[in-house]
Amino acid sequence: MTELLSSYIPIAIFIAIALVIGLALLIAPFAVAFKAPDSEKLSAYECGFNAFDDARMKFDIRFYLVSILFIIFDLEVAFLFPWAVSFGAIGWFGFWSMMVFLLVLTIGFIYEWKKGALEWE
Amino acid sequence: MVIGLSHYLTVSAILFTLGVFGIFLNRKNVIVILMSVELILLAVNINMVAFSHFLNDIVGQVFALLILTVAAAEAAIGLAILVVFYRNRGSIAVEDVNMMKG
Amino acid sequence: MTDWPILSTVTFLPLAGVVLLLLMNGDSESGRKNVLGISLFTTVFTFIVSLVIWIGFDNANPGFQMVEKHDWLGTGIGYHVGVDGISMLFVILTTFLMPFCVLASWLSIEKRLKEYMIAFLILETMMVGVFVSLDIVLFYVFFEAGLIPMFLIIGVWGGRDRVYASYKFFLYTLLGSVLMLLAIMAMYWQAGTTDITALLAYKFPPALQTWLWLAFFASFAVKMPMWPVHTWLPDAHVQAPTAGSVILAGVLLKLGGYGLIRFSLGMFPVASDYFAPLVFAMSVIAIIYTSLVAMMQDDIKKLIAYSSVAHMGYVTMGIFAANMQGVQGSIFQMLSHGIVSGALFLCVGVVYDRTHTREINAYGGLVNNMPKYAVAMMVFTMANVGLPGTSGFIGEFLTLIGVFRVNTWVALFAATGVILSAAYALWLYRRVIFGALEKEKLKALLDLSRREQLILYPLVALTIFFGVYPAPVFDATAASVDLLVNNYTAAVHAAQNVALSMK
Amino acid sequence: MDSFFSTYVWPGIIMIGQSLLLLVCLLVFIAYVLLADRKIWAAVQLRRGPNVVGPFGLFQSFADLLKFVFKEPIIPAGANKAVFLLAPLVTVLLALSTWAVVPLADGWVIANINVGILYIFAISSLEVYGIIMGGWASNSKYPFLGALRSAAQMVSYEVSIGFVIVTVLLCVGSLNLTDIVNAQHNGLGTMLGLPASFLDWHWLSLFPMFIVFFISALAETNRPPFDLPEAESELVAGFMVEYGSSPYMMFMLGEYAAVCLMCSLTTILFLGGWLPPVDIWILNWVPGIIWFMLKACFVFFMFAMVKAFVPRYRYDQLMRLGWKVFLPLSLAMVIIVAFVLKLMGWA
Amino acid sequence: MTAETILLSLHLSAPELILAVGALVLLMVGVFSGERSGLVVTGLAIVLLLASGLWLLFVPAEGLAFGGVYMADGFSRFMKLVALIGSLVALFMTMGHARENQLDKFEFPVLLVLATLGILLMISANDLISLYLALELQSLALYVVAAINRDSLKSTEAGLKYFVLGALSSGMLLYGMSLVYGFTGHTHFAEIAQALSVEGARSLGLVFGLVFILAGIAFKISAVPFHMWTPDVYEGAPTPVTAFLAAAPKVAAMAMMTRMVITAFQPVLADWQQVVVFISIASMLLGSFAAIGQKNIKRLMAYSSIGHMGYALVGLAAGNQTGVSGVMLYMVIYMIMTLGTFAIIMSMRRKDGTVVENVDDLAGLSTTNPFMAVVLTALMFSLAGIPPLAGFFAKYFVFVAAIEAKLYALAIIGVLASVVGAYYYLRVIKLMWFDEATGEFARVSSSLRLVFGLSGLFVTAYVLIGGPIGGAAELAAATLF
Repeated sequence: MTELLSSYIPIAIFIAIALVIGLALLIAPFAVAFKAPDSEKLSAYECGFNAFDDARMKFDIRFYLVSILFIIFDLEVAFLFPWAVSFGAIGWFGFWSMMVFLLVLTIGFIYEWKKGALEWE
Repeated sequence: MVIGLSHYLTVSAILFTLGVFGIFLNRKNVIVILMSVELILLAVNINMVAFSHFLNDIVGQVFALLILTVAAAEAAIGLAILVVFYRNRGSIAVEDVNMMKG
Repeated sequence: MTDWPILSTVTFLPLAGVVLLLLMNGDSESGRKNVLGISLFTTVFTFIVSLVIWIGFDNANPGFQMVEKHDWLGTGIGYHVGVDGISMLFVILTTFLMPFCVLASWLSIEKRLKEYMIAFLILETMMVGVFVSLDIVLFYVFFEAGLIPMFLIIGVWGGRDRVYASYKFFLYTLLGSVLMLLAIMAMYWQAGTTDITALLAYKFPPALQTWLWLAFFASFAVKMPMWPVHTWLPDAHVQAPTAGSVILAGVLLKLGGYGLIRFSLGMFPVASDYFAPLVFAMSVIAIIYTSLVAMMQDDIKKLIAYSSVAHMGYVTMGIFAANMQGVQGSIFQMLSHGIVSGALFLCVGVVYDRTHTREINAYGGLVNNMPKYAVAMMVFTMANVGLPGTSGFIGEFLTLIGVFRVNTWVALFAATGVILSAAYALWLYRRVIFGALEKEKLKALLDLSRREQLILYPLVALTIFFGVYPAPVFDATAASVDLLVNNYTAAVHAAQNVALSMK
Repeated sequence: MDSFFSTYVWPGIIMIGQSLLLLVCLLVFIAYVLLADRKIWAAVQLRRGPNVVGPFGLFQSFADLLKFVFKEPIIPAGANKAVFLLAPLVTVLLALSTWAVVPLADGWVIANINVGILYIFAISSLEVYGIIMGGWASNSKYPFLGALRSAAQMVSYEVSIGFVIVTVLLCVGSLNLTDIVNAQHNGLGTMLGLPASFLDWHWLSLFPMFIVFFISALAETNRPPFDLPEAESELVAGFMVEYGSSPYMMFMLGEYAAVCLMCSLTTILFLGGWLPPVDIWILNWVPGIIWFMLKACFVFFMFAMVKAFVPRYRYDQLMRLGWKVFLPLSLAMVIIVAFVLKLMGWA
Repeated sequence: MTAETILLSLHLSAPELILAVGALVLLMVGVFSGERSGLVVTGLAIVLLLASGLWLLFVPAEGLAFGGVYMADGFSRFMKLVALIGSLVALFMTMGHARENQLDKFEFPVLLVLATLGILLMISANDLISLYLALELQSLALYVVAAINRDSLKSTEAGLKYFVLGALSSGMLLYGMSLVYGFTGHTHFAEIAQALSVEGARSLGLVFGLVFILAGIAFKISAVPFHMWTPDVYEGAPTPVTAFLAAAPKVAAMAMMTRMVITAFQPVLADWQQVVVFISIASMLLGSFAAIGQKNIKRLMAYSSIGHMGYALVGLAAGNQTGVSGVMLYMVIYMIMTLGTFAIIMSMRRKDGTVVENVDDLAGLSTTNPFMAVVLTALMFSLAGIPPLAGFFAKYFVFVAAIEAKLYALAIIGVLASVVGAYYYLRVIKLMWFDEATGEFARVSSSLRLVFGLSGLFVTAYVLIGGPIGGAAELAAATLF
């Protein structure tokens, strides 16, 4: 356990330092820069108009669909990783198991394709 | 301080409790409920992995991986249902999920 | 002849009638005639077939006869039927009363006659089934299944408050019998069988007997009905159509009595002995209290209903006297009451069909234009009172003797019931039949029609016949009752000896 | 006390030193990558590009840094302030932290963990959060839509990147990045009897995957021709519309850090990392870091050239390319590679 | 894994394989032949279910498959056949009624086939992992199916509620599983049992795990106190979907629970028995009392099903072989009664096409549609547990088991609750027979009439055909011990 963890300590230190740098960059202008906010400056950018309504509006359902598809395929990759790493050790049984899995996924993929989930406009 | 099994279990139990309370006490938004569900599953995964490590048995980690997958599928379906519900109801506040009572 | 499954035939013959009825169209006028014809034919035919049982019955054999036994539902539940002296006559009584029910419904049932007849025929199967079952689960199935048709009969074809009455009837009886169901399961678990013959031979441990006895008693007491769980009966009687009341009083109440003899007395002798004082107390209260209540009634049917409760008090009393006279008297009393109270309800039906009221005050002076009716009713009233020479006398007298041998005081109190019953029955008779024929509506009433004569006269004849010559009944029952009483006494003595030796 | 120092303090200080060194080098490198990007683009368009600050404009990026820091930081009135400021921080932090596991040469790595590629894959998947947060927190329409598009685009291509990595893993059998590089010592070339050379690297044996990876990397990092989230004609500057001053710079920094990472990753996965092109003593004598830098710079040069040459995609074309071309292609390649490996007994 | 073991595994799991492969093929058939292919796909799905069932019936194969995570034995065979019948009938009922609830999409039958696949796997699951995956396969398909009428607020709300509480229950189940895994070190049922039978293996953590697992499953069979979703989902989901939900998944969840507590947790019987007894009593009581005031017949059936699960659990609480066979029999009879009742509920449409769902709408049915009234009467009496109908025997066998296990209090409360329950079943009968008709129903489609006709025939004829069924259940239950 400790051995495993110790290999991650450098990462933690690295991230901490990166955080410090990032924070420094973020805070710097607030510390040093000239500030004179007014309401025009602080209003949302809208090509010269005032905003009609809240910007957090309904958006195209496709974005949602894409994210769902992503989740599914990304998880597929999560299964593929260990499979690929131990590919040499698992023999034909392992190979065909994953092929069946991929087949099921492909069928799902074809379904999505035919249903038009991948179409934009 | 050595981090032992009981620490993992405690964290997981706390997360689990938070998740359950999140589902039952939350009165605002259905999304919060979905997140609570995920929290519960995460608690389970912590348990699984911790046990797996301390038992020196790989099965727990396999289980955790499968749980992750299923959780994703579940979240996808849950959100999809939530979207259609929103389309019909125009709101995802918990107190608006009230067509049927009794 | 011996190989023919006669009991099953009698039990399920009415279902053949049901099948025939299902194929009929009962809506038209001719369809109605056909329905009635088929029903009557089925019931009469069943009765005739059932007489074969009596003819083939061996009076000297105390055990079960004409037994049929098949595997049925696994887990030890078998299809096992047979009759002995205790049950055989009840079968006959049931099949005997059914044609009268059909006749009584000839005109009075105006709507949905087909369904009505179907319900009755199913009910007949269930009732016969109860008496012939020799498997305790089979018994329970028939016992409970009877609720369904009766519930519908009261609810669909009943009077104004039929819904209330039918619910009350159903739930009271169901509540009682589910406890019995548990007891049945416990017996099965204890004895490993559901066969009644085996269970009769099995000696249940006394502690368990107590619980089983109570559970069975809960069911049978409701069914009998015994005071204080009798309140469903007046409602059910009042609301049910005439034929329904006849069956209710004539047969369904007997299921309880039969059950007490067969199960409580036969299987749990020690507990029966232990609880006998309780039963006596309840019976005495039932006899006196319900007789008093009966006197206060303005509704003819209700009055008869309460009198039934009172009469059942004699029956329970006789049964738990647990001697030859008591048990035989109870059986006789039940048979007689089946005929007499059935007949009384038929009498009520006769006038109800004409005037559509059951108020006692609405009647009076019927003797003037309905002499035949008055005579018939008089015989039944006398039988109900227990006048010597009618069948009612024998049963009451024997039970009282039986109880007297056990407990004088009980017999004494119970005997006051005879006087009370005379009071209310005769008062009823006086108010309805005698007096001046003043009410306009009544003046136009016609005397008994052919059909009604056909219904009432055989019953009159039987009432008197058994009052004068009860031997056929006693011949049939003697052997079995003797065996039962002997077993009972032996078991009780054995238990007492055990108890003594423990001390 | 002595052991305390030797077991905890000194290694700690060394780690901090290493991290600082890498980060500083990285940031400086990014500064010049930025400059190179502009210069190459200018050169293609026959311009000079930035050439005022310092010789050949070599200090341009540092001047920009100062400029950003002294600009007025604006937080729009309708914005969710905390999230608004958190977004650039997250972007930068994630983009930088992936570098902790990248081996610049044999052993030159902050943390040589055994699941390096998984770590990179995981952290770079998180980068989309910075964008979503920025777009949402601005509470303005353009950033919102820009963020959505950007997120959708990134996740779409991440799928094919995942498959590509799987094919590499099939050949290597390890998630450790150093192992991946070392596995390219022998490959297609040595099998044909040639000495170890650039022909052994994965770019040849997995050529289609190399292309897919390269293009997906462009899309994943929102580089042209897939820079739709910030398409000026449609969405002004995408999710960054409301940002100014150093938060804006941090987005840019994060973006270029991600670009550099992708270049290094391409190098590691397909171009043999720090391995010399041909296994002869003279080339072996050159330190690995040089080879690594050269290869990474070459890949970046390709990035820049693509930016200069290729017209921007339409959004639907982009999504179609990702889902309907790359995904099936890479999926098929996974199957083919696995099958071939198994059939030939190579794995 | 050698080739033989793989082939053996595939042979053992052939019924599932048929469904799995078939579902994928159906999906492709559907998606390539366009949106209007619903009916064709439904027909094909029925063929699939039939094929799977026939295989089960005629190719008896028993043993462990896939390294022990899948168990094919007499118990699974029996329960699978029952569940398949449930799915088949539910699917059959949707034919001709698909249009009005937007069920005419080809995805609907595919989802049902997938749910059925999950159901079969649940019944066979012999390992915590395979159990969880099977359960989720079933649940995920059902969440979608419950919300399948996308334009109906009720349907989507039902789907949402079903999903949220279902997900919560899965979470609890999993948490329990993780604890059980942690404290026994195994996920395989037999190994768990072995680990538990060691002296002192029973720890607090394990008991917690057990309780969480039981709670999770209690959700799935809608037992009190985890029943809240049932009435809403039953009411909201399209009726054919409700019919499905009420039938096969309940059978499967009960089978799963039975296998788990009997094989894996037999050594800690005393612990789970208390929980099951409590759940059972609470379900029976709530099912009886809460149903009394219901106006919507689907809600009524929901409470009825809660109650019935309580009765079925009586058998499980006994924890002996009689109990298990009682549970099995109970589920068979319950399922057939439920399907028949829902076929009738689906027939409740007025002549102008409006669908009615109130109990009061049944008033006077005996005059307007005597056949339906007779069948529904039989079904209601059967649900109430009145002999000689099938429902009585269902109750009889579970209560016998309870008595055998000396759970007297449970048995007494159970029968008393059934009396209360009888009250609201009687209300339905009363409406049909005692009250005047308020309106007539439209002609009932022949497929529905076939379903409820057969169901009515079953409950009345059980006295004749019950022997072989009971015998089969007993034999099947014996394989668990």
